[in-house]
Amino acid sequence: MDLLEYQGKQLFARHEIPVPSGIPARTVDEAVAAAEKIGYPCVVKAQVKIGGRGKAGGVKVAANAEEAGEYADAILGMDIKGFTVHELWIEEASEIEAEYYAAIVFDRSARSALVMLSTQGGMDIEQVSEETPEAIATLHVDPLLGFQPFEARRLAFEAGIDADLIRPIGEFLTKLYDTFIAEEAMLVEVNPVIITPERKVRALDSKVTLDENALFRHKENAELRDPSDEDPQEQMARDRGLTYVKLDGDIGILGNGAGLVMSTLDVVAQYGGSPANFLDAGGGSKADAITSAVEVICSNEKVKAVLFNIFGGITRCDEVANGLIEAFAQAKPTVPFVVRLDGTNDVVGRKILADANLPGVYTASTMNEAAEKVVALAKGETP
Amino acid sequence: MDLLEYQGKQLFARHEIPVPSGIPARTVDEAVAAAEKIGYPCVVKAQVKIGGRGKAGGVKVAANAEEAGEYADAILGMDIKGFTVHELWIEEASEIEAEYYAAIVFDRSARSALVMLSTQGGMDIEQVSEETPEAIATLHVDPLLGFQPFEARRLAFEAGIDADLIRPIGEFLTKLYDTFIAEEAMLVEVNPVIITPERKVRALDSKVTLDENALFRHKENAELRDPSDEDPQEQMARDRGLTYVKLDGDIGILGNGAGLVMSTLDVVAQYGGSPANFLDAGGGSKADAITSAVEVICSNEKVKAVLFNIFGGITRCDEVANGLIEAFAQAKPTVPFVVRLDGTNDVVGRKILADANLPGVYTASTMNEAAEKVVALAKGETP
Amino acid sequence: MSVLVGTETRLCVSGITGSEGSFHTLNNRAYGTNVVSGVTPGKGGQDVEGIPVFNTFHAAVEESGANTAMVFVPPPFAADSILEAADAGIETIIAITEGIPAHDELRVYTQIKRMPGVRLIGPNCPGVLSPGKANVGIIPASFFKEGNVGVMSRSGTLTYQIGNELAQKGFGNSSIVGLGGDPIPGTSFVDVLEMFENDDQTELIVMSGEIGGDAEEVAAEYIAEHVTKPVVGYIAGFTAPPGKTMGHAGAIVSGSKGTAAAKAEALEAKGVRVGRTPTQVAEIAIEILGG
Amino acid sequence: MSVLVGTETRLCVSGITGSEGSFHTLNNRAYGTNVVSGVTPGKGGQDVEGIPVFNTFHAAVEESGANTAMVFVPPPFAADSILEAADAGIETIIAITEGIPAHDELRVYTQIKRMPGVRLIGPNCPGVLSPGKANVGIIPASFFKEGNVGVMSRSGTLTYQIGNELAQKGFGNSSIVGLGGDPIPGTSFVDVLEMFENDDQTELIVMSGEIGGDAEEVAAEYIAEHVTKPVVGYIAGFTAPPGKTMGHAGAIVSGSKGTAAAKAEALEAKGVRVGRTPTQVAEIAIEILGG
Repeated sequence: MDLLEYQGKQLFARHEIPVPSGIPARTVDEAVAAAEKIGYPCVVKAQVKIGGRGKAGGVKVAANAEEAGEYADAILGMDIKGFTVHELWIEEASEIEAEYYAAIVFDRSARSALVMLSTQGGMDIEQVSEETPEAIATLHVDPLLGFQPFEARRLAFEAGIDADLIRPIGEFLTKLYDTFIAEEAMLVEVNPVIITPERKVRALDSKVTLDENALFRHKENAELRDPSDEDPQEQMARDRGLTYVKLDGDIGILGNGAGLVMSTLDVVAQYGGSPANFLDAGGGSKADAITSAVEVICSNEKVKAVLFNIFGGITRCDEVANGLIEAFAQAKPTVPFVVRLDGTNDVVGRKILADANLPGVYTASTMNEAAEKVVALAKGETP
Repeated sequence: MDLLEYQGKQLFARHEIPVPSGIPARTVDEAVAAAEKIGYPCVVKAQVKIGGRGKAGGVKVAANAEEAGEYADAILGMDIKGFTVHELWIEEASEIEAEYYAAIVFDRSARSALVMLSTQGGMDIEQVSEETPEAIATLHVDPLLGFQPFEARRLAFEAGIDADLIRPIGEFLTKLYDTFIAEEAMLVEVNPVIITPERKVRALDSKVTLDENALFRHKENAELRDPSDEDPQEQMARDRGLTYVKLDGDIGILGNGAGLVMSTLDVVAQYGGSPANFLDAGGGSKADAITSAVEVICSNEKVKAVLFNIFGGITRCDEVANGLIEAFAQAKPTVPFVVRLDGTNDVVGRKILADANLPGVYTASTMNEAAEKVVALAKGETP
Repeated sequence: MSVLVGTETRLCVSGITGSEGSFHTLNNRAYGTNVVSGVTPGKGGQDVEGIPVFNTFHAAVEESGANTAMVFVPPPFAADSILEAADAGIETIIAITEGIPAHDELRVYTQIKRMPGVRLIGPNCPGVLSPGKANVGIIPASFFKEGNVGVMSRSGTLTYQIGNELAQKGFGNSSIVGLGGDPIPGTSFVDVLEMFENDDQTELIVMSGEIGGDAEEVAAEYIAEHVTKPVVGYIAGFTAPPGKTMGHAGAIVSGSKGTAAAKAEALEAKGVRVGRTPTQVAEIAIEILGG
Repeated sequence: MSVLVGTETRLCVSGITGSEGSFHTLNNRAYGTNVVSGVTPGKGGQDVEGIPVFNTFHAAVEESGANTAMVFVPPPFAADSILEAADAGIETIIAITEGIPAHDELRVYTQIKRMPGVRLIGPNCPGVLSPGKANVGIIPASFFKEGNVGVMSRSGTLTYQIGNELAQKGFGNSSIVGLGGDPIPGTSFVDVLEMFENDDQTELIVMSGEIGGDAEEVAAEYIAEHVTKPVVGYIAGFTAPPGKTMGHAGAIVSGSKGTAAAKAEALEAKGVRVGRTPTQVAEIAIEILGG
C-alpha cells in the first residue's frame, strides 16, 4: 500500500525523523487556513502517489494568503499522470544547502533489505544509478542483527558525505531503518534529504510503501488507505478481497492463482484477443468470491466476453461452479462466458454447471481451446 | 544493580506486565495515606533486597487504617537478614488461586538468556529445582532471533500449565522477555506469578537485577539506586568508581584486577591473615583512584595493616606510587602498608616510592613476601 | 528416487484441525503420504481421523518421528509455526499459507538459512508431489503419474496446468515442486535444479517462472555451469501489466531485470528452450525426450 | 609457532587516536608487532606516529591488509566496533575494552559464533602476547620471554603474576592469552586448549581460572578427552566473599558450580594438578618440565 507524501512524513515523525511541519488540506479554504497557521513562505504540494508532480505544476511556493489560495485552487483537481489531486499538503518552506537521497527497499534477489545513500539527491536518481552507480552507496542488512551504527557510518563515508554530517546522516539512516522495520514497510524513500544552512538533516519528501499483508498488526496504518484515488472496479475488487488490475482490452479474465492468470492473459493475447483485466480469485476461491468476481469483471462496460480459467488445487471446482450459478442469478451478465474447470472436484463441478445450463456459458477442456473460444466470442463470432 | 520489589514492578508495568496497584511509603503517615487510597484489605510490604521477608514479619495484611499504621510502624526500621527496612510498598490485596514461578536469567555457561517457568511457585523454588528439576521448564533464547511465541507456548505446555492459561502465560513470558531486553536486565524473576479466581495472570512479586554497565543507556533506571541500604564504605567506594566488598578481617587489601585481588586474598589467608576487604582499583588506576582507595580502606576501623599488590599492565606503577604519596599526604594513615609494585613502569614507581620515604611503608618484591609481611604487621610484629 | 518428499517422508501438519488443514491432510494421506501427526496448540491428545495431534512440534517429532512439516495455519501465526518446526528438528518444511507478512518471511528465511539441514519450501506454495510416493500440499495429484520429468514452479495453479499438459502428452513426473510466489521464498530454482540434477529418476527439468525478481536469470547462470540434464523453461506474464515498482529504489535495485522477455532471453542465451504457452512446453519436452 | 598472534599478525587498532589507545598501540609496535593501521571514524587520512588511520575497518582491511584487530574504544561503542571488524573480514579480534553492557556482549558473541573464521578474544581482557613475535594488548611484555609454556587466564593482572612466577623459574612462553573476565567471553578455555594442543612450541599449558561460571569445569572435561600435553591449573577466589547470585534463578542455573573448591576438584578429578598460589603453579611446572 502506497502512502501519500504527508502520510509518510507522519510515519517518519513517529520515529523521530525530522520533517518540515505541515498541515493537510482538502479544500481551498482549508489550504488558506493551513497556510495562515504555518506562515509564509509556505509550500502548496499536490498529494498524489506518482512522481514528477513538481514539473507538472503540483508544487508551488506561496508568499501570502492570496497566493496560497490561488495555488490551492489550481492544484486541487489537477490531473498528474492520470492521478487526480484530491488533497494538498501545506508545508513550511525549507532552506536548502544540499540535497541527498536515502532509501531502504526490499531486495528480492538478495532476500534482504537494501539501504541506499547518495549525495546526488533531488534529481533523477535512476539516471544517477545508470550513469554513475558508484555515486550511490548501498548495503544489505542482516534482519536478525539489525542495522548497525557501523553500517550507517560506512554508508555515509562511502557516499562521500561531509565529515560534520557523518553522524547526523548515520542517525537519520538508523531512524529510517527503524521506520522500515516497525511499520513493516516494503519501501521507505526520501528524495531529497535536505541539509539546511544550519547543517540540520531533514526529510523534504517521503515515499512509503507498506506491506498489505502486515496491516493486521498496524491498525492505524490500515486506516491510511485513500480509496478516492482508486479505480472503482479496483476498489470494488479490493473490498471483496480479490486481486484485480484493470487493462485496456475487452475480454474479462478470471483465474485462480497469479501465475495461471498471467499465463491466461498471454495465451489470450497469442490468440489475438485483448484482456480487459487481471483477476486472481485466489487460493481456495469460494462461491461468494466467484460471485464478487463476476460482478467486478462485468461492471467494466468494455467487457464483451469473459474467460473463466480454473485449475483446482486448494480451489474446488464444485465451489466455483456453484459460485458461477449464484453469480448468474444475482448479476445476470449479458456477455458470453467460456468456462474451463480442471483439478480438484472437476468432475462434480462440470456436472453442476452442465445441469444448470446457464445462458451464454460455453465450456472448454483446455486452456488453449478456452482462449480460442473467448477471442471468437469477443469478436461477435460463435465459437 | 538490584531493584526493590516495587521498582521492579514499575519496570514491569512499563512493559504491560500486569501487577497489583500499590504506592511506596517511607513513613507511617505516608503508609496510612497510601492504604486509605488503595482500600482494604491491603498489604504492607517491607522493601529490602533480600528474600525471606515474609517469614521475618515484613509482610502484613491490613484490614483498616489502624492496622496499616501499626504494621507500617513495626516494619519500618526492621532488620531483615542485615538489611534495614527504609521503605514500604502498600499494595492492594490479591486473591490467589494458583502460584507459578517465572524467571529470565543470564546463563553464563550457555552464553544466552535462560527462561524458566514452573507451576511450583510461591514456595522455595531452589528446593523444587533440587528435588524435582523436571517441574521447572527451561529454554535458552537466541538473542538475535528473540523469544518466539512457540517458545513461550512450549514452556507453558512443558510446565504443565492449564490449557486455558497457555496463551496468557505465554504472553506474560513474552512481556517478561521484552522487559529483560529493553531494560538490559541480568535477571527478572517473579515468584509468585499468581492466577486470580478470574483466571488472570499477575506478577505478585518482582526481583530485577539491572546491568550496571548498561545504565548509561537507561538514565531513568540509573536513578533507582538506593544508597540508603548500602554499607558506608561500599557506598564511598562506589561513588569513587572502585569495586569494594567489605570482609570480616583486619588486613586491608588493594590490587588491580579482580583476579589478582582474589589471588591476594587467598595468599594472605594461606599465610594466616584475615582480609578486611576486597578492593579492585581497576585497570589503568590513576593517582586519584589510589587516594580514594586508601581513604576507603582506612575508613574501616578494623584495619590494622594494608597490602598494596600492583602488577601493572594498563596500570602504571609510577601513577600508583604518586597516588600513594598523595594519599598519605591527604589521609595520613596510621597503619602500616606493604607495597609490592611490578609491571609497567615499575622501576620508576619503586624509585618514586623510595625517594618519598613514607612512614610505615614496607616494600616487597614478591606477592608471597608481601603477604607474609602484612600478616606479621597486622599481628603487631615487625616483618 | 524423487526430491524433497517420497517414501521416507513422515509428515506432521501444523494447523491440522482447521477445515482446510484437515481436508488436505486427509487427501495427502489418502494418496499414500505417511502422515504421522499434526500440531495444534491446545488440542494435544486429540486426533484427526486417527492422526494424533500434539501441542508442539517438539512433542510431535519426539512422539511420532516426523521429519517433514506442512504448515497450514493462518498468516499471523505461520512464521512462528515454521520456526517451531525448524527448531524441533524437522528437515523439510512446506509452507502452504498465503499472505505471510514480508518482514516475517525475511526473518524466517534468514534464520533457517543458518540451520544446516533444514529446508523451507514456500511459503504461499502448493507443496511438493512425488507421484506414486507422496503428496504434501494441495496439488491435485490425480492429474499426475510417476515419470521422468521434474517440474518446479513459482506459481501454484500454473504448475498444475503445465503438469497436466505434460501428462496429456504421456509424460510422468519425478517430483513437482511449488516454490511459491512470495517475495522471499525459502527455496529457489537453483536449489531444486541441484536436487533434480542429482536425482536418478529425473531426465528432464521443467522450470516455470514468472515476472518479477531475478530467480530465473540466476537459474539460467546456474544451468549453464552445473546442470547436465535438459531444461525447458516457461515464463508467465508477457502481456501482464507492468508490475508496481517500489519507488526509484526498487527500479535501481531491479534494473532491467524482471520482465518476462528479459527472463526468456536470459534462459535462451544459456541454451534453455522456453515455451511460449504451457502446451508448447509439453511439445518441446516431446522433442527432447521423444514422444 | 604460537597461537592467535605472531609474525603473521597485521594489526589494526580501533580507538587508536585515544590516549590509552595510542599509548598501547605504540607500545605494541615498539615490541615488534606489525601494526598496519588504526580506525577512528572521522579521522581517516590522519596518522599516529606514521600508522595510517582509516574511517572504517573495511577501508583499513582493504588499504592496509589488516588481519587482526585490537578494540580500545569506550564501552558504548565497543560492540559496534567488534561487529564492524568482523564484518570487514578481520580474523582475530582482541577486545580490551572493559564495561561493555552484557546484552551487547550477548549479541556480539552470538553473531560472531555464526561467522566462520572469525575469533573474538575478550572483551575486558589484557590481550595476547606471543613473546618474541607479537604483543597485542596491554600485557607488560618485558616480563616474558619466548619459551614452551602456554598460559591462558580469565584475569588480567593475575596472568602477569603467574607469567612472572614462571619467568622467575626460568620458563618462557609460547603465548599468553587473556580471555577476559566478563560474563560472555568470545573465547573460552576449551578453544585455547585446542590451539595450544596443536601448537608445536607449547609443551605445557597453564590455565588460570577464577570463581563464577563453569568454564573451568568444562575445560576439565575437555582436557580429559582431547589434551595430551600436561596442564597445570590455578583458581583464584578460595577465600573470596560469596559472589552475588542472581536471585533464585541464578542459583538454579549455576547449581553448586562456580566455587573455587568445586573448580579445583573438577580439574584434579581429571588429573590436572592445581597450584594453590601462583608460586606453586611455577613449582609444579618445574616438576613436570624439569627446572
